[in-house]
Amino acid sequence: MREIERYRGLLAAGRMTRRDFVQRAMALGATTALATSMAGGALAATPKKGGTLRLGIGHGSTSDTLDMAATTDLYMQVVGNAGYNYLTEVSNAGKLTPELAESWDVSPDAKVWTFKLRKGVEFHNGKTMDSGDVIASINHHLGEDSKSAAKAILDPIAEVKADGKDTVVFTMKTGNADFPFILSDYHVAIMPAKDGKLIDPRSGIGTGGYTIENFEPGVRTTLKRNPNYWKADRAHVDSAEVLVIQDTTARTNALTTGEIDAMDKVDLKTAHLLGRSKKVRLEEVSGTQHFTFAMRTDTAPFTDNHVRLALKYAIDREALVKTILLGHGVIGNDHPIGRSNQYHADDLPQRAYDPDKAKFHLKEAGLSTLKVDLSAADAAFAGAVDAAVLYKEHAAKAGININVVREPNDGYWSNVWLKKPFCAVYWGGRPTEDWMFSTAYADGVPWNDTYWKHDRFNKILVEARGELDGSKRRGMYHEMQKIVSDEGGVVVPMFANYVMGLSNKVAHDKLGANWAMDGFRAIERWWFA
Amino acid sequence: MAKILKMVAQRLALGLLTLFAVSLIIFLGVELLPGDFAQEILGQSATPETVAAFRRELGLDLPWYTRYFDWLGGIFHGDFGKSFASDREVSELIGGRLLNTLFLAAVAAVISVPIAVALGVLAALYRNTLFDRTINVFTLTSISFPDFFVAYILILFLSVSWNIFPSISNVSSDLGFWEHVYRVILPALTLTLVIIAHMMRMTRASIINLLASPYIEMAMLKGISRSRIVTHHALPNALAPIINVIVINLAFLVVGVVVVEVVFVYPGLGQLLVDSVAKRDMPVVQASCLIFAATYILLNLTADVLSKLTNPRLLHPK
Amino acid sequence: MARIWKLLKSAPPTALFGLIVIVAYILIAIFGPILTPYGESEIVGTQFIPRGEQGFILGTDNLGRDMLTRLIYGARNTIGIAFVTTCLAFLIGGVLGLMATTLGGWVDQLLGRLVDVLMAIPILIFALLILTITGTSVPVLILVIAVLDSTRVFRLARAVSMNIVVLDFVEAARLRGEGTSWIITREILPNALPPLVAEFGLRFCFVFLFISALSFLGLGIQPPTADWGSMVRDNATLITYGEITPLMPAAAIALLTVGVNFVVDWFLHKTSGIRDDK
Amino acid sequence: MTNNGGNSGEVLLEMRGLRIEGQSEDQWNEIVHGVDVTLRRGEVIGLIGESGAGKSTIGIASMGFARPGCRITGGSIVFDGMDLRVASDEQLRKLRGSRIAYVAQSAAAAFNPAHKLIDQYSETPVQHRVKSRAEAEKDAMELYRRLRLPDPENIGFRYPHQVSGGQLQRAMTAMAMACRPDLIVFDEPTTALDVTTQIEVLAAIKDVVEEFDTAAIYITHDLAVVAQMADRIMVLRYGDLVEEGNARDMLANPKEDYTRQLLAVRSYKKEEAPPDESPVPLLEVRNVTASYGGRVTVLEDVSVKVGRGRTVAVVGESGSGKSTLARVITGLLPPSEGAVLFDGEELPASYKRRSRDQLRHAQMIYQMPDTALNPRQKIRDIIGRPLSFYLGLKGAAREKRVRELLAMIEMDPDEFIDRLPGELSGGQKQRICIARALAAEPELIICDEVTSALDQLVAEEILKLLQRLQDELGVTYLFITHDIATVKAISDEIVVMLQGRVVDHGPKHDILTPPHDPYTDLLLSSVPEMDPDWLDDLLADRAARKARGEKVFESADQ
Repeated sequence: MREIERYRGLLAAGRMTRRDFVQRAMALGATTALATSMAGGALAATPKKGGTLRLGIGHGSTSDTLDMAATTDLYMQVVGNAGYNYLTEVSNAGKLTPELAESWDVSPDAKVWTFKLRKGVEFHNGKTMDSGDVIASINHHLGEDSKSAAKAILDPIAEVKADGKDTVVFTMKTGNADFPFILSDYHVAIMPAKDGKLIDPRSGIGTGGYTIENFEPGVRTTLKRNPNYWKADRAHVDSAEVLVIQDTTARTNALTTGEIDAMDKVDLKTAHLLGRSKKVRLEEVSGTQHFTFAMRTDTAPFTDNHVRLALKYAIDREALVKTILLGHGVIGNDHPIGRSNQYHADDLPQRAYDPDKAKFHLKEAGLSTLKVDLSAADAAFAGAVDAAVLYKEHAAKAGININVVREPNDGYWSNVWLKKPFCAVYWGGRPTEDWMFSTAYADGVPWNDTYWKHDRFNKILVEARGELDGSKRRGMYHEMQKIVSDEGGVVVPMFANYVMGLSNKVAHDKLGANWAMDGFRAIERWWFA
Repeated sequence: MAKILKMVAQRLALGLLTLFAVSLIIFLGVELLPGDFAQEILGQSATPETVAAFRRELGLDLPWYTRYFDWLGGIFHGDFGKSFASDREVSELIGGRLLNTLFLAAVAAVISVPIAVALGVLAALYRNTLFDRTINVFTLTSISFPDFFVAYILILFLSVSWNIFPSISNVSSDLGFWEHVYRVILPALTLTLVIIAHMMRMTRASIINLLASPYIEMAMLKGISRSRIVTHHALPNALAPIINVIVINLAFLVVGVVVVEVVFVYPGLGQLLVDSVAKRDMPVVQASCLIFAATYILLNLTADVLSKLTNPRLLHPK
Repeated sequence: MARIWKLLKSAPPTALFGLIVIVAYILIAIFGPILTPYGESEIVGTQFIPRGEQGFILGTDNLGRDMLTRLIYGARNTIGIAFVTTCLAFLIGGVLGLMATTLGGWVDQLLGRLVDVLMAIPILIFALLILTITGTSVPVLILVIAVLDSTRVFRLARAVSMNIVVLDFVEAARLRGEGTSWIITREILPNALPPLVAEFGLRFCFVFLFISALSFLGLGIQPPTADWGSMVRDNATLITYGEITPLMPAAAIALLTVGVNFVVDWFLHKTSGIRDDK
Repeated sequence: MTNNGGNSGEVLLEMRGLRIEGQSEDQWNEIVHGVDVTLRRGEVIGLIGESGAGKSTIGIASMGFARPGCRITGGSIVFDGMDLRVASDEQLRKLRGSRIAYVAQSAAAAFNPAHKLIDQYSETPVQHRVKSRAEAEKDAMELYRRLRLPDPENIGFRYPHQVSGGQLQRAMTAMAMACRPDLIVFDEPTTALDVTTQIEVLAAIKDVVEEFDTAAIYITHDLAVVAQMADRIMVLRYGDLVEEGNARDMLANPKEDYTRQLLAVRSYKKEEAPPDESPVPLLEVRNVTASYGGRVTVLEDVSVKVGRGRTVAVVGESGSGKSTLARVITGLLPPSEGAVLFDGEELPASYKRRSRDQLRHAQMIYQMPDTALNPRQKIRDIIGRPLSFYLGLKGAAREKRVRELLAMIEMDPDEFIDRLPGELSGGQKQRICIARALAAEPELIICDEVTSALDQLVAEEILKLLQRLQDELGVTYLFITHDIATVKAISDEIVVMLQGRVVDHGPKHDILTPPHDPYTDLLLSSVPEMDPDWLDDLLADRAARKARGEKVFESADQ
């Protein structure tokens, strides 16, 4: 089955056709029906116009606002991607494509980025988008008092200025080859400047395919097609309704009874049952979402790489994918780069469950047994506690005694993560290698949850950022993945698929794998068959 | 009448005092929550700077008593403050939700109260018959199920299998009245099943209790028909306990529906409160709790007044 | 023994049913570890083995743990915790309620007001609030529910003992010069016991359901401890597909509460005629 | 009402071999064992007996009715040619209220508190379609007037709680009369009333029954009352007929022992104790004024002295404050003014501040032995507690003393020491209460209506026991009672109370011998006597005195 998982990854990442997948899966013994359902639903057909798309999202809260700077979960991400546009967009094939920016140029040191803006794009309020709006939208995330979650990723911007109405020039503090990727981040929505200076972040006015008609935080958002939308081949449905349905059962019921047309976060335990329904189909993509067990490399016994390796060999990744993700995911290789990423190191040998090797490394570390506390809570990721319990069972065979400490869900991110020496962590992942590494693996960054410090790694990281040659970068990122895998403080047992449930009435092109719900873009990309 | 007015005034004053105590308890409760509220709202993406900025903006750097009395002062001017999390007026946040909750409670009450009282009367009238026993077993069973279980069973049959009612109560203010009712019918039925047993049994018990009283025997020996005895002699005297149990259950309908709201994704006050507790959105928690407490107090007061009004001794003093 | 036998023979079928259920549950709870083939959270096979296959009578769950084992341990944990909680609630509420009536005056007033305030705050919300403050652990769970529930016990204990405290034998004890503790423990308590015992049954059911509601909201007994409430929650989605086995815990909850309710119903009829109050 | 007596007239009601079973502890036991009752038109029959005799059950069976927990299992009930045992529910319903009516013991409980008197009156005729509502109301006022209710035009528009007990009982008699039934069942209609009120109700019932020539079954435990009302008397005991006969004949010449006992019940008199010579009385209540909650004054300037070794009876009707006096003495109700002195020494006002010894010296026995004993304690513990509490007795010594006390109250220690109060009869319970009081070795025992909840024969036994104990132990009694017979039987001195004041007091002989204080006179003269003509004579006498312009103290119930 491992092969099939791998093919699914490839299919999802757009590197294999659906037909190839089905053929290969069948060659591996899967039935046609299984293979077809694994491949996901309707790929490519001519989009039709009309209808109301109703989405049930398992996130959202009464404290949500239309300010994308404060957005943390899928609900506002989906709403935001319908209402707003960004300078760049990650396409469903995982490629960076222009959106409000028509094109861009970069200086050889990757420090100065010049963006040409699309002309004649109108905001919902009728104003025509220009460089002033872009600068105001960027500035919303910068500055002393900004509460924006994007503050950290936009921090390398030294200066942003207009070059006429249709050109914006960014000057970076250090070179960054991936900067256009960063501008596709869901926080960095382009909104109209007020009085030419600031934006009104809660106005909900953007250039997106849909205008926000009614916004009830924690309940629903209704959206209506923007008649002046500049994209001709997008925004097929007339209107959309995005409902907050936190309860999995309620969401599933709503989908099966036709109350909604699509949902995210399918309950994995019952996914096979949902798949049986004639009116509903499962869709899944494998992206960058991954779960980790982070060891603080500054704290004994994790200071010793042999101990870390012992723990890495002492986990049965296949079992975890099978049990925790119920097969809806792929195994990880102890680094955070997903298969859909541009520079994923396919050639890096997969680390397997090997109690003997674990024992060996334990011995190398001068230990005969090892006893460690592993903190977990389901707030880390769904099934984290179960995963920890499984890990405990696996590690026991290698003479490692893992004591699973159940932490309270509430306050997990403030009290456990970054504090406890060994804990379960969820990562949504990042679209680029640099972004991912510099968020959590570079020395001294706030979210370096392994407190890991590796000179060679840090050196290549900076170099690769400023390197514009793709093949050179590939080599660098491969090396970094190997370093993290062999010497890092993180156990990455699995990458979880985004598993969605769709009504058979809903059609779409290939699904974007970068985020859930077609890279957040379900509303403007999907249509009714 | 003056006596009753005096009692109402006294109870209202006491109620206000209770509300004050409730607000203080809740305030201190939230104050003791570990972790920072700003941190909680910003989630995983919080950095020390953003947290600090947020705290400053919300005035969380002030001592708790200053904030409490500021807040309390605002209440007296009808100002419930602004939500920490969404920066919206609390009253605006709560208003629509409260209406939804009351609407659901009203629909559930309209279904359950008449059925409960009628069943209770019938069971009392035909007590120890098969009918009585069946009703008894049925109601006992229905209160024994966890409410989410009842809800799911209802969804399974009435929504998934037969597709009569929607499985989620997706309501908005622009719906017509009957459409609104239609969409809340499943949660209302769930609540009905949960509370009906209690009301029905109480009605039955009160009436049976009364049926043993000398004036019922007297009425029987006067040759009054069974039905007239129940409606004319037992029911008027059983009103006080029945009203009491109805009110207790109404209070439950308003404040105890969190689980049902979650299952049916109904945008009521309960869900808001649960969200706000998790987010430590203190102004919303405070205001919702005050509303719940006020509802409870007012309903109890109503029950007391109604019991007094149905008691001829108090209505017609010597 | 003969008296008990006679009593049982006079019990209605519903009460007998309830008694059998309760006894069975207690036995299962006590002898759980002997009855179960596996450990509480031991993974014994692949996940979701169907009922009856590979020797798993009820199949295995999402982690490959034996459902039957989990169910039996669930009885232990859920019943045990609900029982301890109810006992604690009765200890607190009962003692304070009896003190309020026996001492009367300002003690009664103060406790009465305090309970009024606590009761005005919806119990589920209050529990959520406190459990979020302290984090969910079994002792905290027990303490929180017990304290909240004790307000209801207080009310009942007070109401019941109110009727007893005015009786002549209590007055006789007072006039004899007996102290408060004697009056509470020897004079009032034995006579307040029947309604309190009945209430114990009802409150036990309530606590039981309440814990499962909390579990449903994610704040009850936490995994990997087997608990029926969270087992229902974990498998709730299956209801949509008409799958029965994972709903066994819900049936187990319902069966026990039905049983207790039946017995309490009968008990109330036996002792004090009719009383029906939540 | 003797005009229609005797054996003339047509038979209205005939019950033959009536058997009734009652349910206790899920078992059916026969409580009436084949009783025959024959009643002719216009005849009044008295059913008399102690509790458990089945008199009320039989009376109510004449309507074809059995209370919940009872069932008629044998015999026939034929009313005016109709067999009520085979009649349908609907036939019975039509009969009840219209042809056979019922007057209950407690009118306060038997009137529905939610409706006005006249509404309840009208219900019967209107529901039975005998009269229209307007006719019924007019008729009601007429009957109210005949039953000598005050303000007959308006009293019907009051609610039951707005009307006094005696008036309610008469209103209920009026209600029973509403359809002019052939037969009325009076079920102890005056038992719950004060003695002075009872006279009025008895007279009213007697008048109206005679006037409409209604047949009646009059149920009571008081032979003297039934003597006034009935043409014929049936004495019942344990569900069997003991003796039946013409009222006058039976009173003059009872045939059965049991009937003779009942007749003799009021004849017990103790020998008067020698006066107390000591200058300081054992107990002195000095100018006590007391109120509940500082509002309603229930005792006003009351002074009572109780000499050592004597029995002082405090007598009064309900509301006289006699029980409040007991509460003041025991310290349960601290007086607002005045003091209680024990052996010349002032006691703290509240029992809470009295010393253990002070508490020990004054013990109390209660009216209701059912509630005075903790139902969850065994006799050994009930009697043993004061022994260990006051006297520090333990183990074998305590056991021995408990047994002595049981023997003293004439109960077999081996049989009773391990029992619970629920396994005792009413009289036995009261004996245990006495033993408990004695266990404290008190000097004073306050007896609060100790016999009023007991059957007459049992009550007499208790009085004799108390007297014997006084003779043996020299204990002093303060007797609180409403029953003149008890006062006559046991007291050395009498204190008469009315509305919170002492209106008369002195040695028994002085009080009971004319001339009386007017209220004492009313009280004494109102006690029914066995003479069937007593009521008629008394009423005639009172009317005559009124006509002469003498001041006659009247019951508050008028």
